[in-house]
Formats: sequence, structure tokens, C-alpha cells
Amino acid sequence: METSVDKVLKPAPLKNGAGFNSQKTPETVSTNKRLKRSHRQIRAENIFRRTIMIVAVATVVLVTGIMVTLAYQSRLSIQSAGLGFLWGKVWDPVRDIFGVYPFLLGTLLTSFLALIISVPFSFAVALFLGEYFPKGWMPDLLKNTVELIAAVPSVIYGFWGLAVLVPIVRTFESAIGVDAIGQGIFSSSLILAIMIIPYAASLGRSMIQMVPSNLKEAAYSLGATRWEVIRMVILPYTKSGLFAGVMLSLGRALGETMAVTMVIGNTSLIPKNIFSPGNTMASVIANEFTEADHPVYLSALIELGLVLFVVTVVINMIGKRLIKGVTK
Amino acid sequence: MTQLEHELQSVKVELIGMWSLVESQLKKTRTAMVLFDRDLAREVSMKEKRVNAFELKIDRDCENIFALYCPVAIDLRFLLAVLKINTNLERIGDIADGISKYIIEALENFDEDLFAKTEVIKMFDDAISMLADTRISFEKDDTTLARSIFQRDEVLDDINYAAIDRISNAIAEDLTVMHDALYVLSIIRKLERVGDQTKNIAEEIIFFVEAKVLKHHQETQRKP
Amino acid sequence: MTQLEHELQSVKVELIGMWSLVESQLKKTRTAMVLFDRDLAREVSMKEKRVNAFELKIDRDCENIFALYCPVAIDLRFLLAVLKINTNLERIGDIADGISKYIIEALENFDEDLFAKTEVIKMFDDAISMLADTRISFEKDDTTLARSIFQRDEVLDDINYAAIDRISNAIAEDLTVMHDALYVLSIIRKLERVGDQTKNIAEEIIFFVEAKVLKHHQETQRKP
Amino acid sequence: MSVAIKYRIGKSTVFQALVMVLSFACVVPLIFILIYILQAGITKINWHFLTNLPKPVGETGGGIANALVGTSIIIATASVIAIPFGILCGIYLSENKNSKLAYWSRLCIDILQGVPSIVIGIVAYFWLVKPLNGFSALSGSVALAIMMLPIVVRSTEETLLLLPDSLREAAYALGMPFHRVILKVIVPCGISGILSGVMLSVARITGETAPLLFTAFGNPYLTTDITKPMQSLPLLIFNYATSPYNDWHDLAWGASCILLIWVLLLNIFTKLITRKWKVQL
Amino acid sequence: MESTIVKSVNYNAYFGDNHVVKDVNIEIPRNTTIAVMGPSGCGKTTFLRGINRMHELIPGATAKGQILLNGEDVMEMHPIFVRLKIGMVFQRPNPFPNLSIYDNVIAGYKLNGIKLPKAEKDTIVEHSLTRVALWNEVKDSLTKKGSFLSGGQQQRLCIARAVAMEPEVLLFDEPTSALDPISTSTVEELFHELKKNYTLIIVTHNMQQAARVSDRTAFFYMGELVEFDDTKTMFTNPKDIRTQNYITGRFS
Amino acid sequence: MESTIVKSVNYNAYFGDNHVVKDVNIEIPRNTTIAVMGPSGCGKTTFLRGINRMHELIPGATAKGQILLNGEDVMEMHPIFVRLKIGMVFQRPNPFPNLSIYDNVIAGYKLNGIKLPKAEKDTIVEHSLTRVALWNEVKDSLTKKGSFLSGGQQQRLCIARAVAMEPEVLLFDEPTSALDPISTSTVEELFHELKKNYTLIIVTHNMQQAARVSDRTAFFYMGELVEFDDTKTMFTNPKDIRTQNYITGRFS
Ligand SMILES: Nc1ncnc2c1ncn2[C@@H]1O[C@H](COP(=O)(O)OP(=O)(O)OP(=O)(O)O)[C@@H](O)[C@H]1O
Ligand SMILES: Nc1ncnc2c1ncn2[C@@H]1O[C@H](COP(=O)(O)OP(=O)(O)OP(=O)(O)O)[C@@H](O)[C@H]1O
Ligand SMILES: [Mg+2]
Ligand SMILES: [Mg+2]
Ligand SMILES: O=P([O-])([O-])[O-]
Repeated sequence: METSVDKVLKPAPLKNGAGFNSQKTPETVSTNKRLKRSHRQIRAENIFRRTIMIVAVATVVLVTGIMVTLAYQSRLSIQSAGLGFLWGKVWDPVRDIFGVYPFLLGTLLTSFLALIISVPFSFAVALFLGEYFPKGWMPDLLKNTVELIAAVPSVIYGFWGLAVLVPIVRTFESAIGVDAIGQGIFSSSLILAIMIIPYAASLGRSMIQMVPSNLKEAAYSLGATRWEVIRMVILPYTKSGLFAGVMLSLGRALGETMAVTMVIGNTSLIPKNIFSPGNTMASVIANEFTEADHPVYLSALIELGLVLFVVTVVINMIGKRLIKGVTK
Repeated sequence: MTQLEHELQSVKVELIGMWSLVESQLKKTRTAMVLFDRDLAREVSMKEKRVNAFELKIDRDCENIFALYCPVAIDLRFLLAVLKINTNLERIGDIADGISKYIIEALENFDEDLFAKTEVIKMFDDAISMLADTRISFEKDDTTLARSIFQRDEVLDDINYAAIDRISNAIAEDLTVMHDALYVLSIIRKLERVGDQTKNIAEEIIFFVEAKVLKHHQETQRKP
Repeated sequence: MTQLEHELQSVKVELIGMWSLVESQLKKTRTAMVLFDRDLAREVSMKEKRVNAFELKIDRDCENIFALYCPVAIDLRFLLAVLKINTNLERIGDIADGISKYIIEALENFDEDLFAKTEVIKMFDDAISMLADTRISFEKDDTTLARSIFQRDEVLDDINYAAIDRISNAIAEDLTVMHDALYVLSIIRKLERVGDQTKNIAEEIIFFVEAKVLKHHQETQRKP
Repeated sequence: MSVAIKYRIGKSTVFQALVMVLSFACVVPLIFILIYILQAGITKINWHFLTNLPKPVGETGGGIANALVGTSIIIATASVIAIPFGILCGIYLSENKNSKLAYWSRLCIDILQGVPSIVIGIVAYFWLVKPLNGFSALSGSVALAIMMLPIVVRSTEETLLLLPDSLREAAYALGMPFHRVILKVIVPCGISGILSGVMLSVARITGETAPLLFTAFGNPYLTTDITKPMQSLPLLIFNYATSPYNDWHDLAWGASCILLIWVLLLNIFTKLITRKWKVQL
Repeated sequence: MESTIVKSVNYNAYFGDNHVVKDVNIEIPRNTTIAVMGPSGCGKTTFLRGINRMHELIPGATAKGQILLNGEDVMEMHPIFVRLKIGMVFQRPNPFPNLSIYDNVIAGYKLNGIKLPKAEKDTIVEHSLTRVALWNEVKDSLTKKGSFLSGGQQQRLCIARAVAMEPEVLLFDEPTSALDPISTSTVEELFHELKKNYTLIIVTHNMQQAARVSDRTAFFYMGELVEFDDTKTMFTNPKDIRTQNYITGRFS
Repeated sequence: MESTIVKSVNYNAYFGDNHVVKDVNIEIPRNTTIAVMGPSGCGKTTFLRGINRMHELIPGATAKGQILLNGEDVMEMHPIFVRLKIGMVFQRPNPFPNLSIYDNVIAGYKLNGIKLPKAEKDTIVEHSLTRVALWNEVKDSLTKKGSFLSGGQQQRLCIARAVAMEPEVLLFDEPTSALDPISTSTVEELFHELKKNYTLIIVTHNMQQAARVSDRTAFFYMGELVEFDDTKTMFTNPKDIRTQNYITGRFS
């Protein structure tokens, strides 16, 4: 019986049920079919393996392609300005002066301001959902609502910011006595702050829920209060996860284009304070890419894209690494 | 039924088999003694090996069950009881063999009168029926029957106690029965042991069924 | 040392305690017999209760260890051996008690001549020394010593075998010693049992140390 | 001792209150946004709005039919490209956890996930728009497909990794070949996770604007030719919202409202379907 | 000295409407070791967690009746007090992974915000680790993280952590079910040490373990306390037929 | 009839450079039940998984030597065929959660793409479920998902699934360690049924289980096969001191 099993492996044509004819019980018949099929399946197996491997290779090719494209297309700008590109304080395409310092500053200001505003809220939501009320309709509602924040397209935030938030900020600015423009870094930060709450919140929530309940029980059994459990068990256990959430939020804020473009005011000047209008790297590209009428200008914009790419990728990778460290 | 229960059941069956064999040994010995049938006595002597084999087998089975099933509670008590009963039955087998040996050794037929005087046959009958009754009480987990054994053993004890006087009287009356009389005394002594062993067995039965250790103490409570 | 080892150790200590007690019972019985010291005999009879208590205690302890620790392999064999040795020791205690009872029952001092003729004292001494040696072999797991017991038991068997003739000769010589002689016969019969029990104990020791069942079979191999 | 304990308990209670207040504060802006947009947009939506093209400045009325059609086509094309690719890649990653290729592939997917959408727009511009000499819906779809890819891959991979190894072993032990183990056992068991990843990625790209700016570009007319520039909802919103005309703002509010409802529905639908199809392990 | 330390009077526990512990009355003498046995889901864990009021941490869980600790109803005390007096060790070893071995042992003090002088902390750590027979194994690596220890060592560390708070009663919920046989036997040996100074209540599925380590055994069945007796008696001569069926493996 | 069905000749298994099974030679007679015991990490699971070539599914795992099934080296056969002949049941019950009970039983056919007529499927399902003593319990709910069953029922379902393929050998890796005592005893009873028709090889940590269910026992220690003997002999009179120390709980 076994020899016929062996035969199947060899490419020799299969005799139908060789060796099985002696018995004709239902089991042997099915055994027969089983073996015939299996031969075909060994080939299908190999094809399948190869397909998914090719797909995996393709992803690598894709990303390499993206990087190569960016680098190649920004070669003109890199050659002409070099590193000074980053520190140049003036951006004047008409005069072919491409210094991105104002946008760098704008990007960092908006992102960090947004981060500072959003983090307490994110962590509060994370604790609320992860520790205090993990189950029930009200926490479910909160969870879905917060997830919704992430689902709303950024262009809608931008539109709403432009139509509703900017006038409010303008009133606020005139009240505290700065130039009442409305559009500017502060407005963008507010919008961004709302938009990035869910990232840190949902990651934080899952990290907090991952804290083994037996650790919390250990603390409770030693007579700890809830606050002490949070401070001494949950926070230490999740700190790198929470930080990773912050990094992901930051990455998101840095790369965010449309909402910022619509409310930041779009000027290439160095912002004087957080209420000034400005530009971020992304918003410059969005605004000027189709207007770039000569190669160096276009190349400069692409180099800006490259910088943005590198910064966001680095920030994101740090976040990812941290998450991996925690979940492992 | 769990595997353990199966095993216990088969041990029980085996023990009952041994029991029947021992009973038949005792009965044959009685017949051999009464009829002075040396061949029958020799048969008993031969079959003693089978009793021994039974004992070994049951001991070994118990050991395996201990090792493999880790019995507790009723099962443990049952096994411990089986171990003890096993030993006791083997002793009874031994005694039957011993008595048969006397019969084989003895030079001539025993004096019938001696039997009557010493009540040795009654003793034999009692011992055999006690053994049978304990077996029944074991088969049926019947502790009432087991308890009744204790009283019946006293009859044997009384006969045994009276034996020395009766035997010495018999010898004094007729010196020629001396050899016979000494044998009969030895037989009586042995039968008294059978009574004791049976009593022990009854105790073990009560021990495992009711989990009371009756042995040695509570002499008064014993009688229901 | 695991908890189980502790428990086994304490059972061993207890069993050795019982052993010493039984030995001293036997020695006292011998003295009582030789000196016809009825008080000493009564003391033995009284102390029989302590032997019984020991037996119960050890049985109970073994039962608990079985139930609580589920012993296997060497531990299991040790416990089974302890159970059997325990029973045997109790029997020996019983025998000492029985002999003492004869001494108490007997109307006058035993005839010293009888002792010499029947070698009963030698039998007693042998039995006592065999018991002590098995104890030592148990304490030290010394199977060589345990094996030597089997040969020594044969001496007792021989004396026992010769007993009927010797006793009947003695009675025939002097009718007045009849009562004494019957008692001595009973004592010899009992001492033969002691030899058997000791032999059983030695078998158990070999069983648990070497895991060989010597009982009943391999009669030839037994002798080293 | 007792005072100390009371103090500790008090601290605990205060912190809890703080957490609750902050949590619910998050919800406020979202509700404002939703209400505002629904208020502003829902009145604009009618049959005419859905079936007509936008009118030039000055004329009232007009609709967003071109954007609706365009968005549907662009998203459908992107999905066709990204979903099978993403799922197969996710399978590879989950089945070859430790291989070199998996490491690099995973790294690339991670990178891709962090790439700002605008940068992907740039890349698509150079890959398709320039060689084909003109903006096209196809280039927009490719850009969106690249955006979808990491979401689909990661959700597939994570779902499959969550399935216990015992499941795989059960299948292997029955003598099943690799592809059957995956397609008949592993994927069906993880279907709800994979689907939710797919649907979320669709929801996500529906609202993407930046990569379309220099690819699909926008088109005031209705077209179904994917090699031509094409209008899409987010593009329309962006263009009209930043215009100075109130009529166009109205169009943008209507479009925002539709986009929002579509995204909400997709999210809710995802929740339902994943709950329904969830395989109880 | 057999004074009662823990006593439950008509204790009932519920998960929502699910009545899982029913009218349990038990008196536990000081410095004895109690094993709690019973089939899965019979309420052993729930009863155990009721004793130090961990039960009520689960949402929807309620309880009725009294648990007396030294004659005082724990329901009337603040749970923090109760838990300081009644330590608990769980099924899976749960040392705090972010703390060193040293800090793990005094985690109870740290968590409770009690500042101790270094010398006193050292004493407590050494003493507690010695009690759980871990001192010699870890004394040179006190600053390492607790999660580097083997399973059995971790569990002993958790016991040390509970012991460091000097509780009167220690509760164990299947303390060795996540350990391999060798670690199990080290932890079991430890029980024999601990029983001299503490009252131990050990929930276990492992009948042999209950047999080996406990003085008395409680048998739960469907939320009821069916039998509570000497362990030896329980295993050789149980009174209730349900107990006997359970320990002899004759499940209905 | 004691013909050898599985035989290993100098079998060695490695995880990378880690040599975990060392020169194992064992002959397993047809229709006997083998228990494999040994301390944690001694290579029991690895050896078992070597038999039906599940070992090599783990990245970096290699093996040397022969495993003969009916005299034929399984290393030379395609793993798919080996696994059809040698079924396996795992530590945690793993029914396919997306399939009904019915489909779970014939999963080996269904998922391998073998089409059987309905009547034949019905026969196989009934037959297999009857073999594992599950038919009466589930015959009215064959269309329900397998994950609704209790742990013990799930495990029996997994056994039925393996049995449905009519293998010659069944491997079990700690089949009851995730089950409660009652389920454990149902599965153990099942072994007594199965041993009549199959060769069972059961890895278990539970010595009592090994004792109860097996005809022969293999004891592994540090990757070596130390002793392989009759179970009764093994538990009453083991030959190797390491075996004795292990089964009597005297760990080094
Ligand atoms: N968190 C919970 N929520 C709701 N019901 C629960 C919860 N925990 C346990 N139960 C229910 O309470 C009953 C008793 O559970 P408990 O954990 O006390 O049992 P147990 O005897 O410890 O069982 P095991 O031996 O499996 O640990 C169970 O039937 C279970 O259904
Ligand atoms: N996937 C793996 N990768 C690398 N090493 C492994 C792997 N699985 C097991 N090992 C190593 O192989 C050795 C033997 O493992 P195996 O699982 O066979 O032991 P076991 O006897 O089954 O133990 P247990 O009783 O804990 O299941 C262990 O020391 C372990 O370190
Ligand atoms: Mg529990
Ligand atoms: Mg294993
Ligand atoms: O999400 P964005 O399109 O604004 O980057």
C-alpha cells in the first residue's frame, strides 16, 4: 500500500488506484481519490508559494521606486542649493531662491502645538476606554465617536476650519490683541489637534488593555488604589506604547496636507508668532506644484517632498519600533 | 464504568476465585481428615501451589493498580482490604495444606472417638461455613453478615480453649491414641487460626465498606 | 527531601519501633516460659495492646500516604512491604501473647526436661535472633542478611517436624507431664509460625529493595 | 494610617473625574463639525444636485454628478489594483514571519504607511502623468492604490497572525497542502479582519485629496475615461471651498455632506459586517 | 492553638444574576493550610476572591453574607485594609515586569506610597526572599528584572511579595497550574514552610496537590460547600457521595 | 499481533544548532498505546512532531536519522502522505472555527478538495463521531459551529476529525492538559476505545495519565530516550535511576 503512495510522488503517470484494487470498501475508494488529488495539489502549492513571494518582492520594488523617484527628481535642486536648502530663510521662486526654513518652522510649530493640545485628551480617552470603562454602551459610543474623528476626510476639516474655526480664532486674536487674521499656525494646530486625537487614543487604549489583568490584580491584592495601579503598573508598562502613539500622531500631523493648506494662510514668510499665517512643507507642495513652471522650482518642491518623506518616515518608524518592542 | 472500576472489578473476581479455591481446599481437607483419605490430602497439598499463585497474582495486580491509578477513598480502602484478605486467604490455604500434611504424615487412621470428643469436625464445619459467609458478605458488601462472623468465631475459640484438657483426657484414657491426639490438637490449633483469619477478613470487609477499623479495639461494639 | 520521603521515613521509624517492641515481647515470653514467670507473661499479654496499636497506626499511616502521595516504584514497593511486614509483626506479637496465655493458663511450672527434649528453647532463641536480624536487614536495606534468614528457618522447621514424636515419647515416658507436653507442643507450633512470619518479612524486604517476588516460587534460587 | 488611606482614595477619585471630563471633551468638536456640516449641506442635497454638472460662477443650481461618478471610478480602479495585491502580500508576511524577504517587505510597508499622501501624489505624477503626457484618473487611482496597500497588507497580516498556530497545525496534520491551508482555513477564519481592513482602506482613500491634486486633477465635465482627468468629491470640495464664491461654497457643503455620509456609512457597515462575519475562535 | 481566623457566614456571590457561590459557611483555623477543590466552574475562585474582596473588582459582581477576619466583617472594612491583611497569589506568576526583583518584593510598600528607610527595606527583602527559599538563588541579581526568572522562581517571587506585607492569610488560586512539574514541586515544598507562620488557602484542581500540602480540604460543588474535613479523612473516607465520586474520578 | 508499525532509527532533531532529540531508537508495535513522559523541554513534542513531519514546519528545524512507518522511511515520502497516515491531535482543541461540527469531521476530505457523495460523508461522520463517543451528544446539532462545544467535546471532535481520515497511527501532544478533570476523564476513556483499532502515541506531563492509559511508556530525558518499557514495570520497577527519580518526584 505504501509503495503506491510513494509512486505518486514521482512524475510517472498515475495508474488509477494501483495497489488498492484488492479492497473496495468506501474508505479505500476515498483513499484513492485522496492520493490522486494530492499529486495535483503539490504543484498548486508551489505555484501559490511563488505568487505570494513575487507580490512581497513587488512591495519592496515599489517603495524603492518611490525613494529613487523622489531622489532622482530632486537632483537639480540638491545640486544647486545643497544643504543650505534647509537653512535658507527666503523662498522666492521668481528669483530662484529656495530656502525652506519658513516651512520647516511652520511644520514643526503646527505639529508640536497640535501634539501638546491633543495628548492630554488622547490619554484621557485611552485610560477611560482601556482601564476605567472597558465595556458598556457609553464607552462603546465614545470609542466609535473617537474613531469617527479619524474617519472624517481631512478636506472636510479644512473646509470647516475655514468656515467656522477661522472666524472664531479671529475674534479670539483681536481679543488678546494680536493681528486678527484668523488663518494661521494657531488655527491649523487646533484643527490638527482634533484630527490626531484618535491615533494616540486608540493605540494607547489597546496598550492599556494589553496590560495583563493579573498584574493589575497583583497590585490590587497588595492594597493599591486605582490611581496607584494606573501610575505604578499601567503607566510604566505602557509608557513606550503611549509614546509610540504620540509619535504616530506626530507623523500624521507632519504629513497632513489639505486641512492645513486650507487654514494656515499660505505665506512664505517666517512666522513671527503662533498666530501668524505661514506654510507647512506639505501645504507648499499642494499649493505650488502645479504652478512650478521651471525645472529647478519643481525640483525644489520635490526635494521638499523628499525632506517631508524622510522626516515622517523616520518618526513613523520610531513609533513602529516602539510598538513592536511593546507587543513583543 | 471507569478503567479503574474495571480493574477493581477484575481484582474482586479474582479474589473471589481464590476464595472459592481456599474453601474447597478446606472442605477437601475436612473430608480427607474424616475419611482419612491420604490421596485427597495429597491433592490438597498439590493445589496449595495454585493458592500461592493466586496470592502472588492478586498482590501484583494490587501493586499495579496502586502504581497506575492512584486510588483514593473507597477504592483505596477496597484495595487495602483486598491485600489483607489475600494474605489471610493464603494463610488459610496454608493451614489446609498443613492439616493435609499431618494426614499424610500420620501413620494410621485417626481415632474417630477423638473427633467426637474434641469437636474438631464441628470446628471444621464452622470454619468452612464462616469462610463461605465472609465470601458472600464480601461479594455483596454485606456488613451485617460480616459482623455475624465475630460471634461465630467465639464458638471456635471455646473449642480450642477446651482442647488441651480434652486431649489430655483422651490420652490419659487411652495411651494408644496419643499420636492421633497430638495431631488433632495441632489441627485444632490450626483451625482456631482459620477462625481468626476469617474474623480478620470480616474486619477488612467492614473496614472498606464502612471505613471503620474494627481490629483490636471496640471489642464490645463489635457485636451488633 | 520531599514530603513523601519524610513520611516514608517516619513510617519506617515507626515500624522499627514496633519491631523492637515485638522482639522484646518475644524475649519476655521466652524468659517467662523458662522461668515460668507468670507475671512477666501477664505483662506480655498486657503489652499486646501496644503492638496492636502500632499495627493500626502503621496501617493508617500507610493508607494516608497512599491516599495523599500516590507513591510509585520504590516508594510503592516499600509501602506494600511495610503493610505486609506490619501484619506479620502483629502476628508474631499475637503469638507471643498466645504463648504467654498458655503460661498463665498452665496449672503448674513446665517440666524443664521437656524443654531440653523438644529443643523449644533453642527454637525460641533462633526465632528471636532471626527476627532481630531481619530488623537489621530492613534498617539497612541489606538483602544478603535477609536472604540468610531462609536457611535459618529450616532449623525451626526441623524442630517443629520432630515435635510430635518427641512430645509423644515424653508423654509415654511420664504421663504426668502430659499437660505440659501439650502446651509445649502448642508453643512449638506457634514458634514455627514465628519462623514462617520472619521468612515472609525477609521476602518483603527483598521484594521492595530488589523488586523480586520471592514468595512461593523459586524455592531453589532463594538460597544464595 | 487611615488618614493616609483616605488621602490616597481621594486622589484616585479626583484623577478619575479628570479623565472622564477630558474624554468627553474630545467628542464636542466632532459633534460640532458633524452638526454644522449636516446643517449646511443637507439642505443642498436633492435629485438635481446629484444628477447635474456644476454651473459656472453666477448661475445658481448645478450639481456634482461628475464628482460622484469620478470618485466611484477612481476608487473602484484603485481597489482592483490594491486589494488582491495587498491580501496576497499580507498572506506572505504572516506565513513567512522570519524570512529576509518578509523583513524587507514589512519594512517597506511600514515606510509606505508613513508616507504623506502628497508625496505619493508627486510620485504618481512622475510615474504616470509625465510619461502619459497628461493628468488622468488612472494615475489618481494608482496613487490611491499605493495609499490603500499598507492598510490592506497590515490588516491582513495582523488578522492572520492573530489566528492561533494550532489552526494551521490542525490543517497540516490533516495532510492539506499549503495553498489549501491558506485559502480554505486561514483566510476564511480571518475574513472579517481582512474585510474590515479593506473597507477601512476604501473609506480612507475616499476622502484623500492631496494625491489627486496632480494626478486626477479634476474636471468640470462628466467623463468615464480613466485616461482623462477626472473630477472627484474631495477635489471638488477643496477647489470650491477655497473659491471666493458663495454658490460654490454651497456646492462644497453639499458635497462635504455626501462625502461625510458615505464615510460614516462605510464605517458603520464595516462594523456590522465584521461583527457578523467574525469567526468565533 | 486552633482559634478561627477566617470564617464565612452564609456567604453568597453572584455575577449579575448568576448565583455562583451559595450559602457557604466555613471556619478556618489559624495557621492551617486549607485546600479548596471542586470541578471547574464550581465557584472556588469566586469564593477565594470574595475573601479579600477582589471579587467586587469584576463589573457586575456582587456578594451577600459575611466574611469574618478575626471576628470582624471584611465587608465593613475598606478593601485596601482587607487586602493588606489577606495576601493573594494568582494562577500565572505576575511579577511586575518593569521592576527589579528587589523592588518587586517591596512593591506592596511602594504601591501604597509608604516610604521606608533603605535598611528596613533590605531587611524586608532578605527576610521575605528567605521565607520563600529564593534568597540564595537571587541574592546576587536583586537588581535584575523579575521577568528573567524561571516560572517557578517568579511564582515564589510573587509569594515573597505577598509575604513582605506581613499578611495573616495567604490566598492561592491554582498557584502551580501554569508551572512545570519541577517548579510545581518547589512551590509545594514552600507551602510546607509557609504553613508554619501563615494561614494558607489554596485553590487547586490537582487533587494530589491538595492531598500533599493541605491540613484540611474543602470540596465545592455547584457553588456549595459540600464537605470540609481533615485532608486525610477526605481522601480516605469522605462523607459525601459527591466528594467521593469526585476524588475517585467517577464523574456523573 | 505485535508487528512494528513505527520505528525510529538514530533519530535526531535540531532547532538550528540546538540538538533537542538525540539518537532515539524506538520500536512501536501495532495497536499499542505508548505514553511519552519526561521533564519539560526534554524533546517529547519535538520527537512526536518528527514522526509525522510536522517538525520541519518550524523555521530552522532540521532532523537526521530515520522514522520508519511500516518499514518505509517517512523522510522519503511527501509530508502530505505521511500526515494522512499519521494523524495528530494537539494540546489545545483546535476545531476549525468556521466550520460546522459535521464539516469539521470531514474537514480532511472537504478541505483537501475531495468530493464525496453525501451518503458516504454521512457514514464517515457518524462513524467517526461514534468512535469518539460524541455522536449521541452532537447528532442533533451537527450544523452548529464546532466552537460551541465544551473543551472536552472539542477535543473529541478533533480526534474524530483525525480518525475520519483512517490513519494508522494517532499522535497526541498533551491532549488533555488544556481540559478540566471531567473532560480529561472523558478523553481518557476514549483512549481505551481507540487503542483497539489504532496505534496511539501520547505525550503527557501527567504521570497518572500515562499510567492509566498506556500499554508502554517511553521516558525522555534531555533529548534522550532513557527507558522504554511496559507501563506497569515502569511504574512499579523502573530500571533507570533517572526514570525512578522522575516518577517518584525526586527531581535533581
Ligand atoms: N468574570 C465573570 N463574569 C461572569 N461570570 C463569571 C465570571 N467568572 C466566573 N464566572 C462564572 O462563575 C462560575 C464560577 O466561576 P469560578 O471561576 O469561581 O469557578 P472555579 O471553580 O474557580 O473554576 P475553575 O476551576 O475553572 O477555575 C462559573 O460558572 C462562571 O461561569
Ligand atoms: N520552535 C522552537 N524553536 C526553537 N527551539 C525550540 C522550539 N520549540 C522547542 N524548542 C526547544 O527544544 C527543546 C525541546 O522542546 P520540546 O517542545 O520538544 O520539549 P517537550 O518535552 O515537549 O517540553 P514540554 O513538556 O514543555 O512540552 C526545548 O528545550 C526548547 O528550548
Ligand atoms: Mg478558578
Ligand atoms: Mg511539549
Ligand atoms: O489626508 P491629506 O490628504 O490631507 O494628507
